[in-house]
Amino acid sequence: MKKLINSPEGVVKDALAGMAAAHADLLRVDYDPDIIVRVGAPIKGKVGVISGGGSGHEPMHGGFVGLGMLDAACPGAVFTSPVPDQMLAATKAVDGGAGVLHIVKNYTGDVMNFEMAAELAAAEGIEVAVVVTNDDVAVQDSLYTAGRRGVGVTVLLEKIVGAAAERGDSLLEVKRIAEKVNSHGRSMGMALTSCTVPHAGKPTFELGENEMEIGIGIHGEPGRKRMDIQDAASITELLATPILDDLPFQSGDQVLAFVNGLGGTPQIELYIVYSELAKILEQRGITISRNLVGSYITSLEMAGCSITLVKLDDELTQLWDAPVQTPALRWGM
Amino acid sequence: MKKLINSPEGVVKDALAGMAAAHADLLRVDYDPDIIVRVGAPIKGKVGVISGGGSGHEPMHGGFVGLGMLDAACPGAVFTSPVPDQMLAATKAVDGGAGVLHIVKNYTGDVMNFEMAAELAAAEGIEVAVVVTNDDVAVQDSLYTAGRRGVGVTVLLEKIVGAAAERGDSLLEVKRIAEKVNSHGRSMGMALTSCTVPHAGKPTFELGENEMEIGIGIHGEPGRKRMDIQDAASITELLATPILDDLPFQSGDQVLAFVNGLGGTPQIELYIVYSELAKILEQRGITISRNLVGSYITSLEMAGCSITLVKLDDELTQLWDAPVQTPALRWGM
Amino acid sequence: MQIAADTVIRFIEGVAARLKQHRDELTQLDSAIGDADHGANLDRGFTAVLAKLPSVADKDIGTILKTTGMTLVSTVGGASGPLYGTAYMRAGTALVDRFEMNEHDLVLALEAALEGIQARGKAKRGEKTMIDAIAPGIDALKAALAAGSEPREAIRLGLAAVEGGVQDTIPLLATKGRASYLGERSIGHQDPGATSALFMAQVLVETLDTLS
Amino acid sequence: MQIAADTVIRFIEGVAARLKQHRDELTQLDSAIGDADHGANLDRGFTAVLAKLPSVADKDIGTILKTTGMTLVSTVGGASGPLYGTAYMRAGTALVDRFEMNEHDLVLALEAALEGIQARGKAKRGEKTMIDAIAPGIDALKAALAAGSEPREAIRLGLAAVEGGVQDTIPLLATKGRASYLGERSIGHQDPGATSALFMAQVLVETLDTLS
Ligand SMILES: Nc1ncnc2c1ncn2[C@@H]1O[C@H](COP(=O)(O)OP(=O)(O)O)[C@@H](O)[C@H]1O
Ligand SMILES: Nc1ncnc2c1ncn2[C@@H]1O[C@H](COP(=O)(O)OP(=O)(O)O)[C@@H](O)[C@H]1O
Ligand SMILES: [Mg+2]
Ligand SMILES: [Mg+2]
Ligand SMILES: [Mg+2]
Ligand SMILES: [Mg+2]
Repeated sequence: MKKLINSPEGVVKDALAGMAAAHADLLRVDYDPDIIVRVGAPIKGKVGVISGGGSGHEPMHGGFVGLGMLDAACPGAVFTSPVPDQMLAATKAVDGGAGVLHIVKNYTGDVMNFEMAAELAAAEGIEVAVVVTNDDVAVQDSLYTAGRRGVGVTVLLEKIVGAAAERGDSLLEVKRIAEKVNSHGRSMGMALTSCTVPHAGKPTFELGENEMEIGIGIHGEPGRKRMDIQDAASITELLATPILDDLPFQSGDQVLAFVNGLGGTPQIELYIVYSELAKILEQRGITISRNLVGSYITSLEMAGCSITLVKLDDELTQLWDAPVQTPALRWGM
Repeated sequence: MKKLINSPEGVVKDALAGMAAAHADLLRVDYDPDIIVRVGAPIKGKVGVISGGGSGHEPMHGGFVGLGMLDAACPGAVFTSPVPDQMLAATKAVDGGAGVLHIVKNYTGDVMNFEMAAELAAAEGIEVAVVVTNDDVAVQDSLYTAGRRGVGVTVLLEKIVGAAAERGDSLLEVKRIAEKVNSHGRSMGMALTSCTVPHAGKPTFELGENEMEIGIGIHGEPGRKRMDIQDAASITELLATPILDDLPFQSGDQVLAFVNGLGGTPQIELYIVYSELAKILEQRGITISRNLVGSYITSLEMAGCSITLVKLDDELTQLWDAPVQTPALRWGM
Repeated sequence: MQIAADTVIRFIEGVAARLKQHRDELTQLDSAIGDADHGANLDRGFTAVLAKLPSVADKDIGTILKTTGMTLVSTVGGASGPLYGTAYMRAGTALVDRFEMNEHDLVLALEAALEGIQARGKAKRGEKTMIDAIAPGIDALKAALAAGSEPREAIRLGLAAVEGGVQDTIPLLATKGRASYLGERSIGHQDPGATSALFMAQVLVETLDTLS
Repeated sequence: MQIAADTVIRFIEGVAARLKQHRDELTQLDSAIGDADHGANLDRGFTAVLAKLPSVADKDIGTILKTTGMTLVSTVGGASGPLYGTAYMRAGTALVDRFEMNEHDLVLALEAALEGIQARGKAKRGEKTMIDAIAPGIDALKAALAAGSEPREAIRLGLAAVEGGVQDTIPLLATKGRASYLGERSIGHQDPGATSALFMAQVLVETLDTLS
């Protein structure tokens, strides 16, 4: 295992120390329980927005703490949901009296740990609302399973919902918008290589010289199928088609298109995928009215990409365009 | 070779198409010769600032085209200096009558191609000034050699100098500031893995399971020495010490600290390196007054990092803080 | 059979040691159908529990188990943190203020633990989770006691059923937890959570075997 | 020896084919002490030159060579683009308006080419570059002609000197170009640019050999 780390045990704390040192203007880091909190939190009268999840997906979530996005983030161990103590501490740290939204990615562990935290927060008299993202079309959705995973939509949702909270929307309203983004968004990913969990010390799965995994998640979980590698146009088609068929997206739709790198894929390749995606959407009469191309929800050093599409209307577009000032996303100010 | 590309031949054009599609609000792409030009260029009375180099270092340079940074970028083939036709076309496209600055990284090919372009531009009556960055302390500098390479300082210089041009500084003044940034900056990098040039199809060099290269450039050139891998603290020390000794940086200095990923290294590891760097500088009494942590000057999918330090004074700090709006760097507006 | 509070402490110490020893094995199993953290998760949790044990050394069994559960909840994370955490907390609630218990109390505590896991995780048998190890074990233990087996013998039969349950997870298609994302590809792999439950059961039997 | 414009065309076509054929070999050499693009660079450039050749098919040697050089400058990039581009342009300038040349003109053109490379790249002999292949070749060719050798023989002696020069780059420490960044580690590797110069020299000799 070759990584720029001091020890598998130290990864999360050391990275948090780096974030704290680099972004003191935007956020502070508390330890035990570990949380990343926006400077100036809690903001009186503003709905607090928090999220969290295992580490290893940076910049998500800590890199999205700041004006117009998250008020706090809870980083778990690598690929491990944070513990309720973290979400409780974050909830308290950002509660400005208007309630707190928990943005949870749909994984059994995340859902349960956030649930316990919400119970504890409620017991302390803080109003908590929850949105669970579940946008990954690689996973079959059913009442009898754990359901679809939350992936790329989470990033876009945190931005949009953060803007709603920033302009003063109520908790009910913020939750409505969160649910709208989630229901309007779908994602799918693929990997060219596995990642290596620091504690495990070796790749989670082995891929042949010529193979790729389709339908991968963001935790190095193996995907739905393994195939021979193809060119960028074919791979983009493989990812975009199930997304477009699932919602379904239709001719005339405006979308926010997000091409995401998984951590080990350079920007030049993401632009190639974006170019192919733009062609596919144009053929279907779908307009990309906003886009994001970069590595924002990653899986350690995994090479690969994911595509996320969110159907936009005026409300969501306006919230997407609103100012944001975080380590990883910054515009409008 | 596993990459998200359509073909080795198509890499640069396909990525340019993606950039053009994703960033139509900031830039346009012209083909044959390939250049990326800021929307609204040329700006009358403003010094034009252009740069260029081989592709494979994204977001550098194309991702830095926009308000407050570059007016145009010239992308060569992967790891190959662009041709004079590109720099000539870019120079003409951005010349607003106040002259054009060429930012050139010190590589034989880049220097010669930019030189030929400057001769051609001069023949067409455009005033051109040149700054050559050469900040890589891994390379011994001497009158009798090709000299030090230009690496990380280039990114910071483009931002600072772009701000000077944006506020209306003259070509002479812009060039003075450019030379100041270059002379105040030093870098050094290391690799955990090689990269694979698309045309070559296999890794430029082979590193053992347990090895790293110290003093690597950004073109997959082998470094100065190969060593057993060490922890992040030791690696940071190995990179920072020669930088700090070279200028030399001194107790009481304020610096802009830049921890850069080489393309295949995720953000979580860069923050760990940044945390170690902050400790080392603190021990030496050097204050990090500004920082940048991310993958901005890359070497395809190479895993590894580089560290750049630029000594700041009020002038440079103010220019660093000035608004910038490009695909890759954006703040202040 | 009389089980005292210090036996429970030894059981928990034993679990911590056993899980540390098998950490990489659990992580390996979790690599195949999960995210390669189950071993690290439980090791981190039980290491924290070990540090807490001195503070409950002279407390009742309920307090010991509840402290264990709360510490797991606060340090493990992931799916197994809330599940095992709830399990130990519920078992503790079933044994509140008790400094000694017998085999029937043990059954009640194990049933409470399983109910806690099911309440938290909403899974039932046959979904390829730790439940598929724990539930058959409790069934076998209860059946043996009802049939008049010696406690020690009944507990060994319970362990055999846990072992069988773990084996039986291999052909199952996962429908809960992270392994469910693999669909058909989850078939043919042993569930990591069921395996960690087996380690706990082994330590339980071994600890009780040392009682005179 | 009379060399006509169409022979020059055939020479350039031959160079394009030879470089394409040895593309990966050049890239391999450039991987060891550079950035793994020398083969791709020259192949891209000479492929573009091939496309331009029809437009100068009936032109003088100077125009053919200058067009070749300008096309290389416009399509190769890197270090080799300006260097080979300048070389061909200077050779063309030395042969402007000529539809035929002899071995002495060839020497003048080669000298002009080398001067162009040195003016552009500021390197001298012994720095582990293409100069270390070209310069000894020109020296040997001139010496042989001065000593009264037949042109064909002199040219072959020149080629042998180029081959020797390429071999001699192996033990050199690079002080110019990208290989210089390796310091001592550049020692022991053959220079890619010297090798591509050798391919051009081989094609030159082979093309002239076909002349009756
Ligand atoms: N809903 C559930 N009910 C019961 N057990 C579950 C459930 N979901 C997952 N598990 C158990 O948790 C184990 C995985 O734990 P762990 O790897 O620590 O968490 P995570 O899946 O969050 O990484 C699985 O092997 C399975 O036995
Ligand atoms: N200053 C120089 N003078 C002469 N030849 C040089 C010089 N610098 C580099 N070269 C030649 O160029 C070759 C490399 O060409 P190429 O790989 O195409 O360019 P780059 O080094 O820019 O990638 C070297 O092998 C060397 O022979
Ligand atoms: Mg996990
Ligand atoms: Mg090159
Ligand atoms: Mg797991
Ligand atoms: Mg090269």
